[in-house]
Amino acid sequence: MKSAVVVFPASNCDRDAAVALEQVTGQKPAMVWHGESELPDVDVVVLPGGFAHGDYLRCGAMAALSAVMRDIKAKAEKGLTVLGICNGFQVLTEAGMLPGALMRNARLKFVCRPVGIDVQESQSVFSRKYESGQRISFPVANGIGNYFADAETLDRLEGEGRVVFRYADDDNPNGSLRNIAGILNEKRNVLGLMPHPERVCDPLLGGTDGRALFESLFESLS
Amino acid sequence: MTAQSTVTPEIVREHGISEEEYARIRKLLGHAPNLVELGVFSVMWSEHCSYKSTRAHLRRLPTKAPWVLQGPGENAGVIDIGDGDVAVFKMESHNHPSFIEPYQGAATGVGGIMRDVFTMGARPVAMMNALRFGAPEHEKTRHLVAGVVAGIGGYGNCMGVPTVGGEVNFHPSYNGNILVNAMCVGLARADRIFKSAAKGAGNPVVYIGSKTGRDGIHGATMASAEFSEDSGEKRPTVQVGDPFTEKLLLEACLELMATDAIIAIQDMGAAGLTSSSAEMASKGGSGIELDLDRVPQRETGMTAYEMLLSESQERMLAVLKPGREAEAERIFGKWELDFAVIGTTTNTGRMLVRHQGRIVADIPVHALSEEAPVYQRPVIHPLARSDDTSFDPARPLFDSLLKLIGSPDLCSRRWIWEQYDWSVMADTVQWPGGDAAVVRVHGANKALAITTDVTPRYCKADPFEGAKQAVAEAWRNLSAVGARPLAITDNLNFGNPEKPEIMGEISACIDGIAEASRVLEFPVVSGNCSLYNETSGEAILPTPAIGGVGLLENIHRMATIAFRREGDAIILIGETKGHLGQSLYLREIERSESGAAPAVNLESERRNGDFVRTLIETGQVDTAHDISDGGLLVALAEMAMAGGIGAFIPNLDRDPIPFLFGEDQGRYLISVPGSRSEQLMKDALNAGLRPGFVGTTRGDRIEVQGVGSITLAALRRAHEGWFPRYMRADELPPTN
Amino acid sequence: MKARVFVTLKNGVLDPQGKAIGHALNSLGFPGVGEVRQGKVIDLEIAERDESKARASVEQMCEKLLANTVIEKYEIEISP
Amino acid sequence: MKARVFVTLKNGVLDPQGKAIGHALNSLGFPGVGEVRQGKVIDLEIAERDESKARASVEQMCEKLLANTVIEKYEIEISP
Ligand SMILES: Nc1ncnc2c1ncn2[C@@H]1O[C@H](COP(=O)(O)OP(=O)(O)O)[C@@H](O)[C@H]1O
Ligand SMILES: [Mg+2]
Repeated sequence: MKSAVVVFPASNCDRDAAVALEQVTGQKPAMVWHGESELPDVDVVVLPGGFAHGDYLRCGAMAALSAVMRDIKAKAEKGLTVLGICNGFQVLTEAGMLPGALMRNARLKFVCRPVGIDVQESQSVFSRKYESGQRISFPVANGIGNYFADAETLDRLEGEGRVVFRYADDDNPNGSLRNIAGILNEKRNVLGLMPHPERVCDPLLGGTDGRALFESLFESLS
Repeated sequence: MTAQSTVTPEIVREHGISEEEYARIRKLLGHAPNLVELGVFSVMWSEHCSYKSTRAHLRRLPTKAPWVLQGPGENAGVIDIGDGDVAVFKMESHNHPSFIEPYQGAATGVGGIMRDVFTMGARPVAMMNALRFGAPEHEKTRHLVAGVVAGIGGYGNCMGVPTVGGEVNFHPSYNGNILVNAMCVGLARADRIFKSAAKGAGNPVVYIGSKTGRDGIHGATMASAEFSEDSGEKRPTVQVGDPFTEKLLLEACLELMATDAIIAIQDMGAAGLTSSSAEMASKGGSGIELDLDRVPQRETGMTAYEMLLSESQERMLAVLKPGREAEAERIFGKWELDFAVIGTTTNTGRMLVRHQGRIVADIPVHALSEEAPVYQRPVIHPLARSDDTSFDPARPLFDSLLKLIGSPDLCSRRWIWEQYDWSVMADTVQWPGGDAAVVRVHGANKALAITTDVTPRYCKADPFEGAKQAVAEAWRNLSAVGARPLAITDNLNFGNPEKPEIMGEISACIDGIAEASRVLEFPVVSGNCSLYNETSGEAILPTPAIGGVGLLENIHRMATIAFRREGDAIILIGETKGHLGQSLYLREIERSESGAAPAVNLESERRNGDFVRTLIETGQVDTAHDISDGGLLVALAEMAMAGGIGAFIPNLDRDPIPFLFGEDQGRYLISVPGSRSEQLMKDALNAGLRPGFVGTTRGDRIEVQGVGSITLAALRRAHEGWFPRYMRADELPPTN
Repeated sequence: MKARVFVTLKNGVLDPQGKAIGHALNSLGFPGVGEVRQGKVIDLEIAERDESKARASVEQMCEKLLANTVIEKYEIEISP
Repeated sequence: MKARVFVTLKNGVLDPQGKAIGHALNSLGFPGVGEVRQGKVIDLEIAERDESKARASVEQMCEKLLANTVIEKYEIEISP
C-alpha cells in the first residue's frame, strides 16, 4: 500500500500520521506540501490533524482551497481513498467532499481526552478490522469538533450506513449531533473523523485501538 | 518624535532611569543620549534584561556538571542525554501581561519561551506551566484562570507541542499579581546547537518572522506620547500572539538550521530588536549596524524609537555567513514569512542605528551589556518562623481527607489539562496527573521526565529551607517515575527588590536552591527573574519555581502513581516525624498558616531517592509516589484513585493526624506484590533506610483499621468536583 | 473602497457561542435578553472604485472563502 | 428591540486572522485587496422598549462581557 500525508501550513499531526502508517505498512508515506499541484501515485492519502492556516476564519477553509486539494478532490471522485483526521475532517467538509460542518464545541472549550467510541460500521476500507458495535477508545483533541448537518443529511448518513464511528452515549465530548465522530462519503472511499486513531497505535501511549483502522486500510488496499 | 528631541529629567524618570544611572550613561556615551538612545538604555538596563538586582546573587548558583553542555547565559540551557541527543530547556514568566490580558498574556508567554528553545536549534517537545492565582473568592480570580488556561492552550495546541504538566496554587498574596511561568523542553543533536554570539565583521544581519508593529512598547512611550507622529486613540501595549506564524517560524528556522548558513541566531523577546542585536554583538565581541528603513513594518509612520523598542511577537534575528542570504530567503519565502537583510556586523564594538538616512543611535555595545549596572541591594535576612502548630486531635480523619483532596490546592486539575493537547506528537507516555510528565525521545527507547515545583508557603515561612524544598521536590518527582534527575531551570518570582526584606527572601532562596542543587548534583542551566510582583505594597509569597528535567534510560522501566494489583504491600520510604508546620492540613482544616516549614535533609533525600529509583530501574517496582502537599494519606488516596484499587491500613501505632497528614520531606510510597515485600524491606534496611509497612492494596475503599473507611467513589467526587464547580461560573471561556 | 461583510449562522443552525453569551448576560443580571447570535464581521479595503464591481467581487470572495454557505449566510456593505 | 454590536480590535492591535484572510484572498487571485480586519458581530433581542435605555444597557453588556476593552472596541446599533 502506497500512502501520502499532506502537510498544510501548521498541520501538526502529520508526523504522527506518518509514524502510524509506517508502523502498519512498513513503508514511509510520501509527505506532500499543500502547494503541490499533483499528488504522487498512492493508494491512500491522509489529511492530518493540526491547525492548518491557524484555524483562522474557519477551520479547514483556507486549506480546502490549496492546490493539492484540487487534485485530491478529482482523484477521490475516481476512487482514491482519503482519510481526514480532526483538522483533516474539517478540511474535507470545507472542500465539500463530506457533508455537514464542524462547529465550536458545545462547551466552547478545547478538549483533549480519551473518549469511548462505538464502531457503527465495519463495512468500509477504513473499519473492516473492527466489529460493528465494538466499543473502543480514541483520544479527541479539538475545539471545533461539534458535527452539524441538517436532519435529512443526518438521516441519510445513518440510513446509508455512513456513520462509521459514534461517541459513546454518555461520552460525547463536543456536542456532535447524534454523537457522530466519523462519517463516510457516498462512494465510501472518503472518511473524516474527529478523534485521533494515530495517537493510539502504541501500548506505551495508552492504547492500540487505532491500529485496526490503519490495518483495515492496509488489508483493503494492498 | 525626532532622535534629536531633547531629553528632559521627566523623560529620564519616565524611562525608569535613576539620576546616577543617567550620569553613568552620559559618561559611557561621552555626551547626553538622544531619546532613542535613552530608550535603548532604559530597556537594556531594566531589571528584566540586566538582572541588576539579582545578578550578583545568581552567581552563587551551581551551573556545572559533566552532562551540562550549556548553562545560563544563552537563550536556554542544554544537557547531554546520551547517543548525541541533548535536551534544551528554560522557564520564563509572563506575569504582568497575563494579569492585564490573561488570554494574550499567557499565550505570548508560551510563544516566547518556545522561541527561546527553538532559537537554539531544538524542536520543542513538551510544555509545562506553573501558575499562581489569587484567592478563589477574589472577584478577578475566575476570569484570570479561564483566560490564562485558554491562552496557554490556544497557543500551545496550535503549535502542536504537548502541554504535559505544571502546577497551580491559589493564595490571596497573588490577588493583584498572578504568576504565569511557562517552561519549554526541546530536543536537538549535540552537534547542531545554535548560539547567539555574532562573531566576525561584515556578516549580514537578517530579520525573520512577523512584521514589526507598535506592540508592547514599554510604558515609557505612553508617557512620551507627545513625541509620536499620530496622536490617535491611546496606543495599546498589549501584544497579541499569532501561533500560526510561530509554527511557520519554527519549521522555517529548523529548515534553515539544517544548512550551515547560520553564524548566530536569537529570538526577539523582551525589548525586541534592541536586546537581540545588542546581546548578539556583545556575546560575539563585535559591533552591529542596523538600517531601520529595511525592517518589515506593519504600521505606517513608525519612529526609530518605536521600532527599536517594539515587542511584536514571532520575530527572530540571525547573522548569516556572507552570500547565504538568497538560500535563507528561499526557505522563509516557502513558509511565507517576512525576511529582510537589515544590517551587518562590524568590528567597531558599537551599535549604530540608521533611520531615514540619519544616524539615530550610536552606542558602544559594552555600555549596554557588561557596563549595565549591578546592584548589591541592602538585605535584611528573614527569620524562619517556628510558632506553634496545635490541632484538634478529635477531628474525624476521613472528613479531613475529603476536605483536603477537594480543596483548591489539592483537587484534580483535570479541568485545566483537558484544555491542553497533551498527546500530540504521539510520544507522551505520562500525561498530567502523575509525579512527573514522561515524554519519549522520538524514535528511541528512552524518555525525558519533566516537573515543575515550589511550595510558596514554605518559602514564606523559611526562604532558605523552602527553596531547598522546591529543588528537592523536583528531584523527588523525577525519581518517583524512575528517572535520573539531570538539571533544573528556575523562575524567581518575588516582590520589590528595593525592599531589604524582599531582597533577603531573594538571597536566601538563591542560597537554598544553590545548596540543594549542589548536594543533589542537579545544576541550574537556565532561568528567569520576575521582580516587583507587588500591589499597593503587598508582595506575593516568595515563589522560586523550579523546573526539573530527568532521563529515563529505558522507557519500559518506569513507575506511575497508580496501584496496579490487589494484595500489594504498600511501603513507606523515608522518615515520618509528623511535621505539621505549614502543612495543608493546618491551613485547610485548622485554618492556620502557622509553624515552621518542613526541613529537608539532603543526604537522606538523596539516599531515599536513589533507592526508589534503583528499584524502578531494576524492574522491582512499578508503582511509586512521592509524599508532598497533604501528607501520607493524601498520597495514598491519589494512588488508589489513579489505580481504582483501595487500601487497608492495619492498626496505627502512631498518633494518626501528624502521621497521616504531616508533610515531612524526602518520602515515597511504593507498592510491591506481597510476596516480595519482606525482601524489599531487608534491602531498604541494608541501604540504611527506615522502611515502614503501611498497608495492603485491596477493595474499593480506603480503610484504616479501628477508624473507619471511605469509598474511592466518594474520594473521586470530592477530588474531581472543585474545579468544574468553581469554573462553572457564568463566564464565557475566552476565545480569540 | 471599503467593504464590510457580515457572516452569520443560518436560522436553524444552533449557535453555542450565542447561547453561552445569552446565558452569561442573564446571570450577570441583564434582564429581558432574548435570543443572542454571534457572527463575524470582516472589513476589507479594496482598490476597485466602481461600487457594483466591488460588490460583485466581494460576493465572490464570500462564496469562495469568507462564508461556509452550508451553515452561514452573508451580507455585504460597500462604502467609499 | 434589536441590538447589533460590533466588536473589533483596536487600531494597531495585531489581527492574525485578518492578516491570514487577506493573504488567502490574494492567493485566490482577488486583486487589490488591502488590509483585512476580522471582528465579531453579536445580535441581541432585548425586551427594553426605550431606545436610549436599551443603548445604555447594551453598552454595559459590552463593558462587562461582550468586548475585551483592553484590546477591543465596540459599536452599538439599536433598531426596533
Ligand atoms: N534565576 C536564574 N537562574 C539562572 N539563570 C538565569 C536566571 N535568570 C536568568 N538567567 C539566565 O540569564 C539569561 C538571560 O535571561 P532571560 O533574559 O530571561 O533570557 P531571554 O532573554 O532569552 O528570555 C538566560 O540565559 C537565563 O537562563
Ligand atoms: Mg531569548
